[in-house]
Amino acid sequence: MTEKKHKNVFQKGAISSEFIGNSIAKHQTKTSIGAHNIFLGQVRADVIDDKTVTAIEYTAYEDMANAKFHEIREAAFDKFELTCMHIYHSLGTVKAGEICLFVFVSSPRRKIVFKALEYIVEAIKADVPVFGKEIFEDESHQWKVNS
Amino acid sequence: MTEKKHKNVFQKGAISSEFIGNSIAKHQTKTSIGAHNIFLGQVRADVIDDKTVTAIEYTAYEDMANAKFHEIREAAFDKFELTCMHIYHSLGTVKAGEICLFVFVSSPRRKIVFKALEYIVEAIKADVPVFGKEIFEDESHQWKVNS
Amino acid sequence: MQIDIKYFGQIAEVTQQKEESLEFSGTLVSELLDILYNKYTLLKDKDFQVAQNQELVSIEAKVTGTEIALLPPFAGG
Amino acid sequence: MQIDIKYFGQIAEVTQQKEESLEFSGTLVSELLDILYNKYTLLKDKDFQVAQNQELVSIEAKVTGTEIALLPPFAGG
Repeated sequence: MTEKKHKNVFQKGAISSEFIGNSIAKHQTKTSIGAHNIFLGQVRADVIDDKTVTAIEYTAYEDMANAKFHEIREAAFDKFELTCMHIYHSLGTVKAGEICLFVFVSSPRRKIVFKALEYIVEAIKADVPVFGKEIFEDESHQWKVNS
Repeated sequence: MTEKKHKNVFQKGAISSEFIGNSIAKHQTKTSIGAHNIFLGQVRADVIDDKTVTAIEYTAYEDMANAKFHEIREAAFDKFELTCMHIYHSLGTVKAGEICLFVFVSSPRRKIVFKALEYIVEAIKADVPVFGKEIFEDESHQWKVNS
Repeated sequence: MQIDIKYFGQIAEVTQQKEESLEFSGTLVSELLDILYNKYTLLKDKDFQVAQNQELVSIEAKVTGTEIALLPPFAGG
Repeated sequence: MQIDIKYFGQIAEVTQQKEESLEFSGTLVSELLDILYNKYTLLKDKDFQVAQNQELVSIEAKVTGTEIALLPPFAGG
């Protein structure tokens, strides 16, 4: 059995705009940074067969997911000249309009942050065992699949 | 003489992390959005000939710059399926570590926001008449040039 | 050997539990899956990948006795 | 005709003013620049583009009497 040894990327519930603002503020002492790039995943109120998604309930294979996040982080630091990188993902219920994924990369130079952020977000979508149950108004549900 | 008719993109001084956080919060009612991408330009404390940059003083040909920002915005909405787009740029003094450019794009789908954001930031760097005076500790200065 | 199996998302809906321990005398992941298909008839209709010791494995992999997980399609972000 | 000229950044450092009006009897932007090079000898060493009526123009463009601006390299963001 693998010990849980990686940084925990998961937060209970939605990621607040205050949390994101604070995270940005903390980087103002890092004066070698010239460019930040931030990705935010927000829960969409998709309409499927006349029913509207009101929330997504996230679960994950947490140990494996944190290990994958760690691998993605290491690979990104290897590939790109990044000053720092932060990843947060929600677990539990996130309502439509709320934020469930926050990826934040910083570098001296802008061209690097664009490449790095896209790389990281695509890797998260493809490789991290997180599962999403889309809850409709009538409390029925369907399972989300990344495209 | 062209009338000043475009939205004013400029803010006096640095763009605060609270402002950015509030801007994110305002999008939580827009539940067709699935992905946000944010670029932040931060003033670097570059060391040039043993002197450290402590701030950049921004000036602009404001009317032309706002017209160019408007053109960039229109072109980006034409090219990419965006739900919204916001651009803010500092004028006046922005200290090292503070934020001078905030570009925020949102779309139902993530692949679009990556392309759109890079397009917009590169266009801003290339086409908008903004000028930056890098101030050193000893109050000497040099003029910044985008690369 | 004793195998710990974890179920997630829509797979856990089918198995109606999040984990269980099974006594397993076979060799391959595919053999373990046959046991599970037998036990949970709806499982055959579901799309999932198998992770062993937190790494994705093919159904031709050997069961090593560490943790096995059945993972439905990922939906992070 | 009367031409309003705006100077920015390091160009305004050379001209020591941000704008001025000049009486101009020529035709082309290049002729206007010759007057300015004569007036501000350091201007020749500087890198800049010319905007007329808020659009970049070549030095072969005709002066139309609207606003002219001398723009040093852009440094936005």
